[in-house]
Amino acid sequence: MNILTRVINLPGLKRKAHASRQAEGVLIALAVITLFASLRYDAFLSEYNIMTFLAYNSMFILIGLGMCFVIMTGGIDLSVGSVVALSSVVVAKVSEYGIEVALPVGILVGVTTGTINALVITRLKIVPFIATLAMMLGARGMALVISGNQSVDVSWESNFTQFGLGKMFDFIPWPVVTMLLAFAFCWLLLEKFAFGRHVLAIGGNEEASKLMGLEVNRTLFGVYVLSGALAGLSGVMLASGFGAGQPLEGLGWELSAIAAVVVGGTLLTGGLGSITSTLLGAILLGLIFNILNFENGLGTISFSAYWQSIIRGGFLLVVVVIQAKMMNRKKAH
Amino acid sequence: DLPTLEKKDRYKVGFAQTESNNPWRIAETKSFKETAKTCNWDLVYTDAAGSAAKQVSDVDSMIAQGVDVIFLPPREERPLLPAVLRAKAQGIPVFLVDRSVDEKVAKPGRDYVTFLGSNFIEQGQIAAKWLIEKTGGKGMILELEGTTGSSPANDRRKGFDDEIAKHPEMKILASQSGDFARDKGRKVTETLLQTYPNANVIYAHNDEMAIGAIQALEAAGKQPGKDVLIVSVDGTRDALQAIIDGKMGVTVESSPFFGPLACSTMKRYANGEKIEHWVRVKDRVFTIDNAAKYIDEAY
Amino acid sequence: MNNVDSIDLVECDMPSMGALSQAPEVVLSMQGIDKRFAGVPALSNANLALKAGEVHAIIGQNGAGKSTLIKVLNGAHKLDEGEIHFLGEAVSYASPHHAQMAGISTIFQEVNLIAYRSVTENICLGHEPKRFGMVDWRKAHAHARETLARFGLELDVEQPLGSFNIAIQQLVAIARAVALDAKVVIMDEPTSSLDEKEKAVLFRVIKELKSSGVAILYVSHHLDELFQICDQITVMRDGKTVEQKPISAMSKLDMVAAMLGKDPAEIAKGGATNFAATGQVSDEVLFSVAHLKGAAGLKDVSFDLYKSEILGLAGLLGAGRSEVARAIFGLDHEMKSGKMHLSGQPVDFNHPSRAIAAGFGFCSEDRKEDGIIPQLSVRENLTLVLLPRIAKYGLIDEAKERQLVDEFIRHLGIKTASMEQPISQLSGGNQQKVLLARWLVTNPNILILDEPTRGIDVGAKGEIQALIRRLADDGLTVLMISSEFEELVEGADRVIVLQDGHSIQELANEQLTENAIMKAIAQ
Amino acid sequence: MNSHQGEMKGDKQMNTSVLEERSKVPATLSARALSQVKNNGALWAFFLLLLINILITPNFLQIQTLYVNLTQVATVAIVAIGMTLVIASGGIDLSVGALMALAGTIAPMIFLSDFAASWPALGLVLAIVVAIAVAGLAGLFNGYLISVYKIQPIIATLILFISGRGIAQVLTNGELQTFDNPSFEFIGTGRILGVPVQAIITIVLALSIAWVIKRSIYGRFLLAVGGNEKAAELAGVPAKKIKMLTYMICGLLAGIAGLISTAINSASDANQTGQLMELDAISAAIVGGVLLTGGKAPILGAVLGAAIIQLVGYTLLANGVHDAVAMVAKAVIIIVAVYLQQVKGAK
Ligand SMILES: Nc1ncnc2c1ncn2[C@@H]1O[C@H](COP(=O)(O)OP(=O)(O)OP(=O)(O)O)[C@@H](O)[C@H]1O
Ligand SMILES: Nc1ncnc2c1ncn2[C@@H]1O[C@H](COP(=O)(O)OP(=O)(O)OP(=O)(O)O)[C@@H](O)[C@H]1O
Ligand SMILES: [Mg+2]
Ligand SMILES: [Mg+2]
Repeated sequence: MNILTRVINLPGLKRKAHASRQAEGVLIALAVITLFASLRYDAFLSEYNIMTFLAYNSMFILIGLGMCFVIMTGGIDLSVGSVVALSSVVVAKVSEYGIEVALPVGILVGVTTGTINALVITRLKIVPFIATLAMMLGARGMALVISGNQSVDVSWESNFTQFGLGKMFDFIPWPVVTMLLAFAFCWLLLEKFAFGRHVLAIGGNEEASKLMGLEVNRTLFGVYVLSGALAGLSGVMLASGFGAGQPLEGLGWELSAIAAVVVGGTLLTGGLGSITSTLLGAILLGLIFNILNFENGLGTISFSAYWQSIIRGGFLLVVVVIQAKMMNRKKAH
Repeated sequence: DLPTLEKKDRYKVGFAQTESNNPWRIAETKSFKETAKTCNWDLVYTDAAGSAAKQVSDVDSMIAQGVDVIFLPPREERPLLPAVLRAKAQGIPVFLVDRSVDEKVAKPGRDYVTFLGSNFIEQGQIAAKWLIEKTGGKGMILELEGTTGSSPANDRRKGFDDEIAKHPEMKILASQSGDFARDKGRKVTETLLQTYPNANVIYAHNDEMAIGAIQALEAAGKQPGKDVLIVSVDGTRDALQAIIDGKMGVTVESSPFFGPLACSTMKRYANGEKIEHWVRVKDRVFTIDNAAKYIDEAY
Repeated sequence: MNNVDSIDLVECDMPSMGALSQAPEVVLSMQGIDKRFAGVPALSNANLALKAGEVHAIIGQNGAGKSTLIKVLNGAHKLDEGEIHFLGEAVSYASPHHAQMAGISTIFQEVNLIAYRSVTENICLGHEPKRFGMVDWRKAHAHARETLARFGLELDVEQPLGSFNIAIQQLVAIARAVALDAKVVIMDEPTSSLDEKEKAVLFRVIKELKSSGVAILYVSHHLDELFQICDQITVMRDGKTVEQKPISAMSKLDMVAAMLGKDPAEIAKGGATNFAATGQVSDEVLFSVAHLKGAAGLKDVSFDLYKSEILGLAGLLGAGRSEVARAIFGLDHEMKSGKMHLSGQPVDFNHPSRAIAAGFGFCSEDRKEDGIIPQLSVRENLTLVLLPRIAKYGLIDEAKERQLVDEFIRHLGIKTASMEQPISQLSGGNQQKVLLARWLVTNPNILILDEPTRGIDVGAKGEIQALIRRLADDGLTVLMISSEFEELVEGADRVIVLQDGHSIQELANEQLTENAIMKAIAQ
Repeated sequence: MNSHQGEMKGDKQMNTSVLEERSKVPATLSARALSQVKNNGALWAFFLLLLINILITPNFLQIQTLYVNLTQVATVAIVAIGMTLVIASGGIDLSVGALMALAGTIAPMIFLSDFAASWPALGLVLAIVVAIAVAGLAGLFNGYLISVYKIQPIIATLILFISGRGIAQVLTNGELQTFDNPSFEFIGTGRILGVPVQAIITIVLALSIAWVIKRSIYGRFLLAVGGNEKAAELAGVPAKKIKMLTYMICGLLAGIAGLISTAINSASDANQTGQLMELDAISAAIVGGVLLTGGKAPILGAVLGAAIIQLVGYTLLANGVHDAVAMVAKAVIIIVAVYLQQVKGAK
């Protein structure tokens, strides 16, 4: 027995430490950038900027959270951007019945596409990348067909637009409240419920999870449906916060979501991940746009759209290279 | 109850461009940037990269920065409403440029100052009328649509199609999207020409696609301008050259040079003048008669 | 049948075996089992009867169909023909999970757990104790600790499993399977990555299970250990079950004879192992290592390797043996320090390709992780290292490739449908042979073998051992790592004992006995 | 070193067995080709599409239809070949569209320059070489991030996906470069013996790369790295170099495609060239039978996949089906094609 216990204190991967260090890393980056921006730009920390920034980015955070779960299983969901568009279109069509109807309908749209994704992945055994790539095309096509190729009017008479434009206590925009609730839900799901454990287990080793008797398919189902549902919810925000169902919106959102998850330190190979860092990652990426807008406002340099994309790409490069260096160094110790 | 604009020497002006991926938009941005110098503006320029949602967020960041006035070419009619309403609520006058927003919810003179721009439907109509006159009301038409779902595509289609529908001997054989892009316009034309060899007119929603169509025709051994008549909208330099070369029939101008108009309209507003609800841009029609004259003005 | 609810209650009590604890009865029987892969039979008319409270061994050559039989039983594969009865009912499981729910737990040949997750999670996954619908971590950890305590293991259960060595992982896998209140526990080569001490722990648990009426199906190539724990033996050959006898009625020789389908007398002539140190070692130091220090468990290792000798590395799991091999071979280069000399010249490889160019070969211990390339065929796997040498201007000489592959398949008796079969479809032992062939075909000067006979049947093991010896006699120098002290004592000319990343002793000649190694390690 | 021994031993036995081998090889080869046809769901899909078109699409059986499809499929097919290699190495490349734009932008900048005005031939060669080389370098950059920093391919290539096009746009200020340069346009619009040049380029590239993959060490190493990188590394395969090389080849091919696209349009448009190409190329590679887990590189399959996707688009367009519906159809095709392949593969 002494022999056995002697070897147990080997250096190894410490998940908790890893995740929290990652969160710390993103948090520090976020703090530094915020500090820089608040010193440089006058109105950066104004209530107006903070609230509109958060409200707009809530949509991205939602799909980022869903994406985080999917990626933790070792999968990917390329369809979320299109699903947001589809949901926004469908929701706009029912907006006259008020948010009480529209909200569940929007989520249902996402649940449906998520279910189809899950069926294709678990039943037809087609890898997530391909299954959701097809859904990316399919949902976009559906959105255009349903909307008749143009953005769809929402009702301004019902309480529908209140959801996207109104504020709780006249202070926090409802999208932000919704996003925070979704965040709390996802956090609990991952950290406190067996479901989250199974998600991580499957991402860690799907074969083993199967052999250990986990209902792998059921968990995968849950994950893709969750991702779909959050995209659907994001679509509701899009329709109600911008006053239209938009079949062409959401292009490339899946890539921003993936980037947010990765910047948050979640491994694309699955098995490890953090909800908190995903939230922070999404905010960090959104902040770049905000800062570029403020920078242009200073009038000293005006970044064209082209320079903006170069800067965004460059920022992503810096983040992932630093991250990679940290990871590789950790391995060396 | 519109927000007023005080008279100042120098204004902080927001210009929230929708995207910069085609010559027309680039020319529009350039026009605003040049006007900023001549009209004494501090320009706050943003680019929404084709996303209506981001454009709203861009406007929000301008509001946060406390601009005096916002020029907004809304990417789409409806999704930009919240931005217009929020700017108004923060006391910032908004001028819509080149596209309008849904009049049911936001009205000029109440929620925003005015709309500066052309009439996309009318552009389609003008193109159709020219065509009808030229062909005597006969023609087999292929239509190259703009980006599916975008308002110029929808309007230019509506204006054109409605006019054509009045003439029984004109028929739109096929109508497909070429995404406002030369390459896609070429590919779609190549395919449609195979299926409809009898087509003798091509109506493109913008000049880039029209140029693509010319290339497709030439590759298929047909003579653009003779075998197939080409009608388009925009008035780019390449299109005017094509008209001069006899490859294209007409292009209806859709001018991107809004800067000077923006400057003068804003000055009028600051002076307390009442602004009409639609500051119309006079769109010219370029044909073989005047193309050579205007080609140096084109972008 | 058991259901999930009762699993939640496990709480580490010994499974209560009320009905089963009486006179042994057949709990599980398999009759006339046929299984074909793409038309090629892997099992034909296999039969098995398993009684409560017995440990039943299945033995057979590589590719005889042992693993397939087990996979058919627990639902990992669908059988083509035949019947399975469990507790008197005809059963057919859709997956190992279903079998497990019904009371048949399997510990697979390759450790199949989740390295990133904690020990607790690996034990409790699928049946976490819950409070208000949420996982009750306190209880879960306690449960994990108790479960492991039965194996005499005290681990920090909140650590990721991957931070423990493979033996611990194997024991955790066993603990998990056993904790599920199983009536039948299947173990496919459970000891292949355990050392003596750990084996003892495992055997204790097996005996405990047995006494509480659990039936155990046990697959192993280590015939000696069968005598310690088994009651019944079933011998498989070419997909058939050719013999079933109580172990008392069989000698090791009988077993080998039955496996090979030969006459015991004929086998007896050959001797138990084909390893015999010849003692003709030159005194020319071909390669030397001084104060080698590297990743994880490697702290200070020095030794000399003489030309054409077989040098053994002994030690417990985690002593750093594999790390020595990896460090020499140019892996984990960033973390390495120390000096190495080849024929007197200082060398330091930063990539395996450098080591290979200098005449080294390294057959690693982890077949699945850093051995086979599953999508590629036997041919492509076998010639991977050799490739640059049978190519001109970057183009492969395919005729030569085929010819060499053909030769080695025959030479090593690799059981494969053709050289174009994907290696992933070969049995574990045959995969190992292909990997060995991958290096032998390059004709290296120094060959490092990390557990070369792991998972290889006695017959082939003997052949491989003999082959290694023959090559050594022809001038090949071998550094061999093995957890089987017997193999080291018989096969190696000298043995270096490692402990905790240090080389602590050298044993040679008459000093070299199993006892001596054991004593050195226990220091 | 006695490593020659093995070869010598081998040589001796070769004399005896090589004769039988010779006679066996062609037989197995043709048998394999046959079974490939039988087992290839994509090939069936392709023939089915042809049949449908012959039945319903007007003027389908014309040589011009073939040329139209050949010219339209060329760029996707070329990029799909590169994508197949990258996927076979276990990765993915999102940046191909941006690299097309980059190459397409750089070439005209060079042959429209003053230098090229005085040295037209040299200017043209330089334009083509430099443009393709820049795309190759960008691919190498991807490969470097992926193999040295071990950044996930999807993220590593996302960087150039985002900013690669931006670089091209900055170079031209986003403006179109129109040109009139018949020798350059020949890549896009020329014909050799009546066959469009870019079709010939595609076929030559496909066949030569397929041959290289099958016969060369690089090909074998690529599949090994894609199948199990750790194992390959341990067997002395220079995995990093192989990966970098692979991404570089993918970049080079994207560069060639970018030039073709620019040449056809007689204009370079940094904004539009190669837009959404990554999706088309990935779809083509997948329909062509590449495994996302790596270890398989069906080059000709990728070309076939591109042809199928092209033909689907052509069919729908020619029959007046709108873009939106075409998207849904494409989605279904991808799923069906991949599913059929898996079913066939499992048998
Ligand atoms: N998935 C598969 N596809 C095709 N053939 C297979 C597959 N799995 C096993 N086989 C074949 O079935 C035969 C029996 O294999 P099995 O794994 O049962 O052997 P084993 O007795 O467990 O051998 P070992 O001692 O080497 O583990 C082998 O010839 C093997 O090649
Ligand atoms: N890449 C790695 N990262 C972290 N730890 C490692 C790594 N490789 C090995 N270890 C740890 O270092 C210890 C020394 O391992 P090593 O494999 O050398 O032991 P060994 O004596 O060869 O035993 P075994 O028989 O298991 O191979 C192991 O217990 C293992 O857990
Ligand atoms: Mg086995
Ligand atoms: Mg080891």
